[in-house]
Amino acid sequence: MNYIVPQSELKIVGTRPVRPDGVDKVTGRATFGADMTLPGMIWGKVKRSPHAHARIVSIDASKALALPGVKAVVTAADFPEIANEEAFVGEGPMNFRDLSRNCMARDKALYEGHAVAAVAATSQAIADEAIELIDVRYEVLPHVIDVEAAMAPGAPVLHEDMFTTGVEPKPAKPSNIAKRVSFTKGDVAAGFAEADVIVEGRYTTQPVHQAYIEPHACVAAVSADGQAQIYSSTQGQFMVRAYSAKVLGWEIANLRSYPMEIGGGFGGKTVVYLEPLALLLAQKSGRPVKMMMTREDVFRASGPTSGAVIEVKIGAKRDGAIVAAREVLKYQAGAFAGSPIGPGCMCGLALYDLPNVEVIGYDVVSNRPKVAAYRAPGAPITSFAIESALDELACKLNIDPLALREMNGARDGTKTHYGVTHKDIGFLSVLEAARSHPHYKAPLQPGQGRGIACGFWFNIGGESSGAVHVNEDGSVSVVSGNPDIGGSRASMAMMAAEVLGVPMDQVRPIVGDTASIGFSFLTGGSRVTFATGMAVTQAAEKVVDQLKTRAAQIWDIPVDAVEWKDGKAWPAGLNAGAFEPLSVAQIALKAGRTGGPIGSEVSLNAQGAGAGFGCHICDVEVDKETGHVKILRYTAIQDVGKAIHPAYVEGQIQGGAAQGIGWALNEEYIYDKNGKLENAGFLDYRVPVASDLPLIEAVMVEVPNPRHPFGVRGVGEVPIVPPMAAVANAVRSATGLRMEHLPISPPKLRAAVDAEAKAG
Amino acid sequence: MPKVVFSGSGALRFTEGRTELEVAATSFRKLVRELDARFPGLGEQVEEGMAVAIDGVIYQDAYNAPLAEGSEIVLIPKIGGG
Amino acid sequence: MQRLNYAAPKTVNEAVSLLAGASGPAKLMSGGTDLLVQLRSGRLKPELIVDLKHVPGLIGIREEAGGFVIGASTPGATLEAHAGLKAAWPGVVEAMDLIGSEQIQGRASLAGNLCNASPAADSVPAMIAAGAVAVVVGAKGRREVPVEAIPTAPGRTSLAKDEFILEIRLPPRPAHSGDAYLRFIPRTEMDIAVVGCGVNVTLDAAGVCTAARVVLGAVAPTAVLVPAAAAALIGHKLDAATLAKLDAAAQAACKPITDKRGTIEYRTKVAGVMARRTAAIAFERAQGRAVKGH
Amino acid sequence: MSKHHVTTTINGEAVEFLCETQETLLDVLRNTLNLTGSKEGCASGDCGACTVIMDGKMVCSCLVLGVEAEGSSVTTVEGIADGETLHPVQRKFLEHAALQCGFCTPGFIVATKALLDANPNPTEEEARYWLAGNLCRCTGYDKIIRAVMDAAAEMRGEARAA
Repeated sequence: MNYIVPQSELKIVGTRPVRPDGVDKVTGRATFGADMTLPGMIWGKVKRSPHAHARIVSIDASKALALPGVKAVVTAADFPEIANEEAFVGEGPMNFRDLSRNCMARDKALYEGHAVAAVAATSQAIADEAIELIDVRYEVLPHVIDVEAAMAPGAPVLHEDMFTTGVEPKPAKPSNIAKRVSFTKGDVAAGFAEADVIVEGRYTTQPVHQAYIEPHACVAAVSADGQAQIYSSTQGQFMVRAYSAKVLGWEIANLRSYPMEIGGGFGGKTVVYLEPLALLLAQKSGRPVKMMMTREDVFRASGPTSGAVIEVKIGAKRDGAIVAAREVLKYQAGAFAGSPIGPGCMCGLALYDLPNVEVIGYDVVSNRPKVAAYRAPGAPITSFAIESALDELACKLNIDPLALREMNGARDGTKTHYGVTHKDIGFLSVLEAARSHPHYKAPLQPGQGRGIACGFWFNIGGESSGAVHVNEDGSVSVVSGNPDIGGSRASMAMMAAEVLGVPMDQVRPIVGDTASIGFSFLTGGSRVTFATGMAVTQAAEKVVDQLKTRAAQIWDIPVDAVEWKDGKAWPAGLNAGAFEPLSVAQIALKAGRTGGPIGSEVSLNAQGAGAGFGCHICDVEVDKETGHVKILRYTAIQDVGKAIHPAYVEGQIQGGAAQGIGWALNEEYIYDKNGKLENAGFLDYRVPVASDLPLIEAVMVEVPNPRHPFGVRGVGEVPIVPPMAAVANAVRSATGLRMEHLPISPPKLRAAVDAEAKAG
Repeated sequence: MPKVVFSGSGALRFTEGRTELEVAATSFRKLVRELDARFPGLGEQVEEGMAVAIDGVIYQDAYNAPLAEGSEIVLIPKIGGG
Repeated sequence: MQRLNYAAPKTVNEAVSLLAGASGPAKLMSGGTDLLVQLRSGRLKPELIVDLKHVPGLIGIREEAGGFVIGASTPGATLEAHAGLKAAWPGVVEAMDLIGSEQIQGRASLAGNLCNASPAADSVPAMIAAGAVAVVVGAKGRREVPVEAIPTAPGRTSLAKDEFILEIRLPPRPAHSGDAYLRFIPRTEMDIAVVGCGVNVTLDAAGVCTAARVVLGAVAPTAVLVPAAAAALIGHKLDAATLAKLDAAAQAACKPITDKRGTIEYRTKVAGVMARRTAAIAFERAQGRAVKGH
Repeated sequence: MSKHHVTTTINGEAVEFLCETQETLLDVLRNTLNLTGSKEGCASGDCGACTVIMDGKMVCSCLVLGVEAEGSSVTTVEGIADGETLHPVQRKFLEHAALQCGFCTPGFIVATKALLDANPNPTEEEARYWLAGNLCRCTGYDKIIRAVMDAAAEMRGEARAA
């Protein structure tokens, strides 16, 4: 069934109802991970390494265990040793040895804040005291923080068994370069030889944290027979179950994982940190255990995304046609391999129709927390470099930056450098919307500047389950397997209500635990409204079929003589008008007599998520004396496919843009010379506050994705891709200064102003 | 026959420099087995770490995806997301 | 486990004897906005917290002999709401108001900000510029101390173990005078000052400066009174040449450090910028024009 | 010295509790009184998720000792609605989709109520500065500010603003 065509007939999809979980969230009743309490519960805390890189010589917990109130201590010795291989558990590839060692350091602590032990005690104060009493002896090792320093010969090596993959012959010596990846299209040397104009740049970005306001938290309980429950704030209850079971060596069936309300994730809650520790402490102590990260723990030991060095070279003809592009990307992975270098290599240039491309990427470990996914992982970094370089090219060619993108922009049939041919994309529609937006033509005052930049993200589908049940009174329950991180319960209920033809408030959506609904890949990659929405839509369609069958039984007519319209069964064909239509409630009343409960669960693996494109327009005012950049006006235009709940689509776009503005101007990880993080808190890790930002206008361009019943494309990732370059290009427009290094913090910008003045 | 395009180093390191290959396969699963037979290790690489685009549509998991005469199949790194 | 005790004395004498009699380290609390953060981080491990807010006179603002007397624990929100104080000493009130969020303003106080002894404390340069005096009480009685003599180094004050600040006194306002405080932060709110500057000037009828105090924050271990910057102003109107001299004098007085919030070079240059901008506001106010500070 | 015995008023009800000195008001609200609407996002006064109104002043409950609540009157997010009837600020947050994950929302609701009690007709800039101590990572603040301005207009008895 396809609902795209009769758009005008949509009654619920595309409207802006109050979200079903809203009242609990404005009254303080919503239950997040840290709000959970179980009878007999005690408190777990983590002891963390004070060193960036150190061999763990010994851990003596005897004094802690002797402290009254301490119920259990765990260290790496309590976890099974896991082989160094990527395993497949339905969540995609994951190196569980690395995951295990990230949850609890074994042999070596690889970054400041790396967990080395955990305790459970009857009060938080006792647990804190016990942490102090655990005696860990370290042999401090030389450390390395920055990506190019980590790649240099002679750098301290984190993993003696890391030999760069993707290079021939296989290196003889271990290094911090986990892998090299590359993509080529055409002949890049020949392309540059034809170019009239070439721009080159070396861009750097700093690691930034997802900075969700809710710190990680969970409560675990384990029965004597090994059956366990875990309640946590996570982007995937099935991920928590699978990862925890793997790290602990437990059977998945023994673990039931409950998703609590989640206070933001943005990719940062797609792995486990505390859950395996809490489960083990609960098992050892025989008591339910609650664990919460402090804000400092969150910064030191979870997230962030990669910092990177990106070298870009782009060549074009005089008229603006790009003939060649070369990009080298060096991404920090943190302490274990696995930066988003793959998408990094693909996304930056995916927006353009380019004949000759070479992209080389490196995944590099150093003594920092292991990176986690963060909105369009890898894409914002590469796009900062590419979109800045394109701005330089536009300046050099004296071409309008939007025109340069219009001329070279990808369209249906464009073959990307990674081989995929674009299909059903809306990039040119987005550019057209940008050109016709009043913002693009609005006058600027002296000292102000305007920048534009674009962004791309694949969006993903994947495994999802959704169930629709008609209750005895005709109300409808919708169960999905995906934590609701930004309003997905509303969109699930809306799609189900649309298919059923019933009012939204007749549908109650919930997020099921791992025993209540079929497997669902985690909430991430902007996949839930697309993939889980597809499962819910299909389940609702099956329910409609059942309702028609039941009505046919009640009327004693053939089922193909029943029509479903406006939430009611209608006799059709020869029987038209013969019976009064039956509502869902009327059919539900007779469910027992017509075959039993009415409901359906659909599990699927959704393919064909439509890619998304965005174009952002940013105006700034620069105080050249202080280097302060004020964002004056911001417009974010994006192809959203079909907006199910437009207000929450706008919210995704506005929120992504705001995070990108933070990334552009102030957010960064700052380390001291000992490899210790100096700004592990919201005071000095400076996310945008309300007074930093203007209203952010979100413009939704709707180019439906033909592979989704309502035309949905993922929307949450794209909006964080363009802002860094949009801001940098606006600063360039205001000052003439090309800021190649993020963040564009006041000291850096003032130094650039002074350097230019000095150079004359 | 469907045509497989090897664009990135993820696949190219198995294919001895080949960038394209025509494979007589009617489903993606058959294609993976065929590839693994031709280039040992590539099948596992595709299964564990790669997504696939068939005529421009990206599939994260595509065992059952039908392949048509002339389909273009591109192997790319698997994509996650925030 | 070491138990942390708490006392909320009801009189000055009770507070002094609690402090004098404490067997271990004791900490005074007004709003607690710095203290609680330091307790939680483990940076401070006192055995006793003495909550001063219940001591009579510690909260409240009164006018006395043409000046203002501000109870040491009076929260910023109360200063902000006091029209008379705001009209007379807008720089001091604005400096206090810049500390943290509205939530912090519900608790944080001038004396707390002073005794936390952060070099970047916003209210301190403004108080010093204003010529504010701290009334200190202790076992040996009562003494009046210029505000600039309270902090001695980051996190350290000149107060004895049994002493605390009872109130802050702001002097009477001469005619044709005005004050201002500006700071530079990377965001628009919620940051610690990278550089702060308080300026207090008196002009003659012609607009020529007759008296000035210029104070910089966050560019040295404590807030610094810069007589050379004041000298650049005295005898002049605020013309371009005067501003240039003021800028140079402010920069010359800086002895900053490079840290996560700014570099030596940046802080020094921005100190000059802040001095110019703050002086401009103070001069406007001294000439009777209401000017928005920050 | 044993635990402190504290008598206070929370959301209009007389409440007694025991606490250690180092327990914050937020700890007491969440762990002792099961009022988990106030959230801990930073425990350093930087995020505002724990905002409550104490004796008429908006404060971060993570920066108040539980023992300081003696004799005071505290309003938490649980006390903003009038029984089943949502406060206009709560209603406007819902209507404007001014929340995504909802974790910062209790702090914003309390802070917005305090703003409109103090200043019924704030400019957008005043609202943004008043709320600068409340971090939201999901929304980019746009819809929050629209909800605040609309709630203010409604509470002033004006027609819908935006």
